[in-house]
Amino acid sequence: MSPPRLLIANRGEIAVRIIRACRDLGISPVAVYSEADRGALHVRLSDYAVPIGPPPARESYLVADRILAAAKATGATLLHPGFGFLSENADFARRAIDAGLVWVGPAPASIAAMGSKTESRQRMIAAGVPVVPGMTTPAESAGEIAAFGRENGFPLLLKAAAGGGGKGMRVVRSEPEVPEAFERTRSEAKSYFADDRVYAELLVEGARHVEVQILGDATGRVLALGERECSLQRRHQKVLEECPSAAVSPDLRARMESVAVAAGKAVDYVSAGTVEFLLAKDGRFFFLEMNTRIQVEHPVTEMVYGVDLVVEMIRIAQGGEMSMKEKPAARGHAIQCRIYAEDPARGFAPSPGRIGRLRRPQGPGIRVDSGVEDGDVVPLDYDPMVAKFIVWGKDRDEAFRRMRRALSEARIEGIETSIPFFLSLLDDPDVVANRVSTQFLDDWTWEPHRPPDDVAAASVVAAALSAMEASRKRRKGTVPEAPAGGLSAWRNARGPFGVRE
Amino acid sequence: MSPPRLLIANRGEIAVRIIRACRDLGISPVAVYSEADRGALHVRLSDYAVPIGPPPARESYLVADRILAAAKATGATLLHPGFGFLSENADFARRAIDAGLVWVGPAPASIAAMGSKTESRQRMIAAGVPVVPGMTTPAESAGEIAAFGRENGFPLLLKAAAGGGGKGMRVVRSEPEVPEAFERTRSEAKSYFADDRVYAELLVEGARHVEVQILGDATGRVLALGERECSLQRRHQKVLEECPSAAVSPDLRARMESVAVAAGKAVDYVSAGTVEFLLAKDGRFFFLEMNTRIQVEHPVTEMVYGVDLVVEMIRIAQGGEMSMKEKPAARGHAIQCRIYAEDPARGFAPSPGRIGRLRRPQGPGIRVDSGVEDGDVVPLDYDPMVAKFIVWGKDRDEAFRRMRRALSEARIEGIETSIPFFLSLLDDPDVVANRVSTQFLDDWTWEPHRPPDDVAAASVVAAALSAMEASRKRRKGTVPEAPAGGLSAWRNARGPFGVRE
Amino acid sequence: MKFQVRVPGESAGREVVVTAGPAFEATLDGAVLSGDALEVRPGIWSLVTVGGRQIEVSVDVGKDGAVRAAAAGTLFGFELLDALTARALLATGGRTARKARHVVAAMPGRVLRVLASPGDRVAQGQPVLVLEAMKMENEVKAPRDGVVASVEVAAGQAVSAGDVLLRFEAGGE
Amino acid sequence: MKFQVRVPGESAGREVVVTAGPAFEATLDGAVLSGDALEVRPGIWSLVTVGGRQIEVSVDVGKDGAVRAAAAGTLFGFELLDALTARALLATGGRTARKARHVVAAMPGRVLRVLASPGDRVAQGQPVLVLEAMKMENEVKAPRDGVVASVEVAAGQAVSAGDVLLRFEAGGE
Repeated sequence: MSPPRLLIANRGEIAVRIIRACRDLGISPVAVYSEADRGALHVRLSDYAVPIGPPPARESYLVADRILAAAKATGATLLHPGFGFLSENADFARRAIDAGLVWVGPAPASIAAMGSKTESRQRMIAAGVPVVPGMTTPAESAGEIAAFGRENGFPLLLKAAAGGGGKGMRVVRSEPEVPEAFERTRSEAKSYFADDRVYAELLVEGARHVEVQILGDATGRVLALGERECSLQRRHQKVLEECPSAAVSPDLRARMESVAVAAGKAVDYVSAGTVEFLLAKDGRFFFLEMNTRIQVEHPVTEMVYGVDLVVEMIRIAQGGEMSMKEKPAARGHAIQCRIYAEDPARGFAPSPGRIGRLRRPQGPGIRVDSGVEDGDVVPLDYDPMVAKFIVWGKDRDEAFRRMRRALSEARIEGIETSIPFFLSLLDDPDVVANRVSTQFLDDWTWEPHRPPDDVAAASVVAAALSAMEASRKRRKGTVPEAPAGGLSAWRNARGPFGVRE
Repeated sequence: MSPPRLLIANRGEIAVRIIRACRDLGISPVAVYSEADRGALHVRLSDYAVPIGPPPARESYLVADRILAAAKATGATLLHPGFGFLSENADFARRAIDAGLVWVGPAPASIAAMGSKTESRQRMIAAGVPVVPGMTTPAESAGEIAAFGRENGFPLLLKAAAGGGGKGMRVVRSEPEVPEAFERTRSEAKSYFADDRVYAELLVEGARHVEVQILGDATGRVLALGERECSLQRRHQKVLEECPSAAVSPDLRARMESVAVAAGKAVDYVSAGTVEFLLAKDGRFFFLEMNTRIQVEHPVTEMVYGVDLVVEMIRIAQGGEMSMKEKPAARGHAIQCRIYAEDPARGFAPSPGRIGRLRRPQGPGIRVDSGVEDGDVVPLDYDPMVAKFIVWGKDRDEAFRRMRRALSEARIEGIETSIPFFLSLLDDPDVVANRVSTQFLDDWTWEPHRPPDDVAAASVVAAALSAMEASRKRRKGTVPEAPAGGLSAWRNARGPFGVRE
Repeated sequence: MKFQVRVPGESAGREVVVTAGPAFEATLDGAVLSGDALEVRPGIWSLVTVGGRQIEVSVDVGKDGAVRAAAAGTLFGFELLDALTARALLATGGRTARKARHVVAAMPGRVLRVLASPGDRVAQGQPVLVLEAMKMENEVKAPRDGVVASVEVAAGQAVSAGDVLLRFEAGGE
Repeated sequence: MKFQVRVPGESAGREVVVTAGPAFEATLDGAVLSGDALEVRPGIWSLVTVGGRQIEVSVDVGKDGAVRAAAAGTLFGFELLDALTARALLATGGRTARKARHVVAAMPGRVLRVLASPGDRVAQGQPVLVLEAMKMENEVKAPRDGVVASVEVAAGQAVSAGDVLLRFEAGGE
């Protein structure tokens, strides 16, 4: 009997993550790929692969018809949507189920209930879950948003109704900013979620983003597996996540977990999901939204609780019970850094391109989830996340030290990455002491990590030795003019000597 | 204040492992290297590095004077010996301490007590620890061994008195084999341990090798951190280790741990150490030997107990207490496969050389400890271990599946490795059911894993496409005759089609 | 061999002189650094100084002498010029003195909106275009005050890094 | 393009015919395999067949046509000969027919002991030398019955893979 096949309607790091869960379950993974991803790692690690269109997501990874046709063509019987793309599209889930596929995620009705931020707010208010003041229906016009702001005060947060994962969000500090912000948010919402509805809510300043992982199965069991601290965000995109949150006491944890379980039960939640809260300075917390899918930062929970969330999702989808009867014991502390292809020295501008040398960190307490290898191309068309470095330590201090070790050990050449950003961030006294909020990074300026003087000198000497070697070889005629090696994709140096900044 | 410096009197994977522990503690690592290791990873990851002589270990890594001089020259104040080489040399430990260094290991007297197999047996007998019948003093001649065999019966196991780690051991099944085996074991003992003393003991056939990890500190606390199953051995060298052992009940574990703690306390043990037992089919267990150093297989214990043993060793050596007051709770199951540079298709002949492409397994539950990167050379002069794949799963079954995933995902090109051996071994029903003994692999013949037919066909097609591409480029004159790429170090193909065997 | 080291943002040049066997000796800003250098593989160097300090450096020297180096978790950027190139640059007044004549795309992407038209007077830092790349909108700002001579791209168009997006009128500051 | 595929241990040859665009079509043993092939980087191929099957193959084709391939965790070894080379081989009677004339080192190492002397009659499988490599003693065995003509190495000597260790007398079986 050949093993069942699971189609992964995604790409990059999360597709590779799901492939690994398939391998751990003896399931055969099926990849889909756009033209930009023909040679991508998620294709090469799969047993089956089907092309689904040109590079832009709206012509490939967002085209439900092509994905369902790929499942049919390869005999896949399960479908995992990953995160982003169609993962929170209730209509797609319904179509997949109608086509006879096992949908690895919650029921379409649960997705729909939580998928519209406005509807989910209404459901949560009805269930007694505290929410932040906000619009109960999407804004028809910039004027509606301005009116909401006049009534509740600024700043506001504009959000895509169909959004999630920090995409399609924008702060509006005063009324004159409303029209441009409304247009931009609508445009991003449309291009990313194919849905341009936008709404506004009050921005609770100085608050933390703390979220609770839940897991439900068909027996009606819903467990909460602790919280994650996700306050460190840039452009409303989480960049570093921790489990547990150093700001959450055992008592607060129990209360947040109980509210999260209530929120899940209110929508008959089955599968892995995340209930996001805003944790105010005074200890009150408000429901923000629920993500009805696996989350980018799920590995920190996995490391602390010893659970494979993606494996549990697949088991539950196959009709099985989750593998635990109660919340497992927590152990130690985990941190994740999202490594993006972006240039901290140029305002975090995207840095797509071909990766040259790649040294991944290794050893005790280190996990790397990545969608690329050395020689792979990071395409322009998608999210710039190239890897997640996840570390575990017996306490937060050990986890921080190990993350510094991981970041220092890593080399990713050919493209720029956010590694230098994280090396500095992890040395910031406020970050070390966990004195952060979701606004923390708005006011934070990246200063490159300063190495010892002899390291700077060594870099000049090595460059001079390289140049001398190249010049010697050129004279001998043994090599062409351009230097050999995989590093030539690096752009010209900028920024002052010593360190790039 | 500059950080303290720790000299690592070792090379390869364990040197890199210790470097990572240093980084986690904010300690600056100092490497030593032979001429064969100038470009090795353990050198490149260190802050200081000192050459200590030509490639043969006896002219470099075994030369105490050079290592102590290197510590002095770099201002190192701590010394970690790793395993093998001088790690269980009490005289070296004493000299390091006399030179003012902090020795990261047990006291020289503890090493000496346990370092001689014959002396340690006497001490254990005195402490009431059960031991296997064996000679109480080293054999002066082959004749003495023959006499012991006539008295206690064959088969015997010949062992280097100063040995450990499976080196310098040999089975003797009958009296005529004694003279040659005595000479060979002496010769290996001398070349590896610079000590040619050899003794014999009765071989308890069908037994398992199960060992207990202990940790002691200067407060007199000695904890046992569970056991490891290490029965799968080839040429008396462990190849696969598990924690816990599926053959050990909670009651047996408690008894073995209590004996191991008694053994440690009998020699005032401080630091990490391992008490090895032979576990007979009837459930009795015998003290084999104690390794007074970190063990190759320590990571499986680390993953199950959430402890960093190397970090604990360094803390304890610095005069601190260990970080736990009692044995931590165990969680899940861990397995380690030792990946050797050897060719399963040719009787596991050594396969040194330059590594081409290297894909390390990644993702949930996987840890890789390795001393090499792509492009690195595996020298002829040392142990052939190039990496350790360590996986954790919530139970033994998940750990096995993840190890299969890790082995399948990995690519190590340019040299042969034991990966194909492990892929077959992990599918063996007796291994899966843990019906093994230390003799298991003596009677086990490697058969390569059979892939689906289309995989074999694809390999031929890809080769033909490569050859066509090369021929096309040659005609165009764009490349020289030899194929490009890093794989050309691979030797010619042998063994039948389809699979190499 | 002698090289000029030019660091962006520093006016004074530095000089590095290297000799190499496998043993190297380098003089940088008058200080001498010597030891043993091994190119482990192309572009990856391990330096062990006489004092025992080990530093691994990944280095990429471009054809124009632009250097990218990474060591101990830090990235470095500078220019390395040999005597010949340095003299040639001196004669033309160097590279950094020129005033920006146009706005180029710093990254590949797609033009979402054009915010300036020919004839517009723009101030330094004013957004002139919005580029979309990797699902983010990125404002492209005017590098200086000036008058727009032409806009070379239209909304919806894909651009590569280095493509000219917009030109300034000569001297229109 | 047409190649002969020779598998050690199989007497009958096989044949593979490939055409390639990025789309490829291959005929192997009469069966047709077609799809899309991408050389991701030198020697690393991703094949996606018409049926959607994806197989990643690492392949190394030596100058002499010897192939090493790795796919789905399995290693493959065979020879790939184009029409020209195959004809040349046919004329000389192939490679595998020759009888071992000498014993070569299968790995680099150091000779620990020599167990045979010129004139000795040795049986197939009998140890003739002990080589030490990577801290292990490895017995080198006679590949066939024969009479030793000469021993080319001495105890303590370092040898490389392929070095001749010992020669047999011609026809001394």
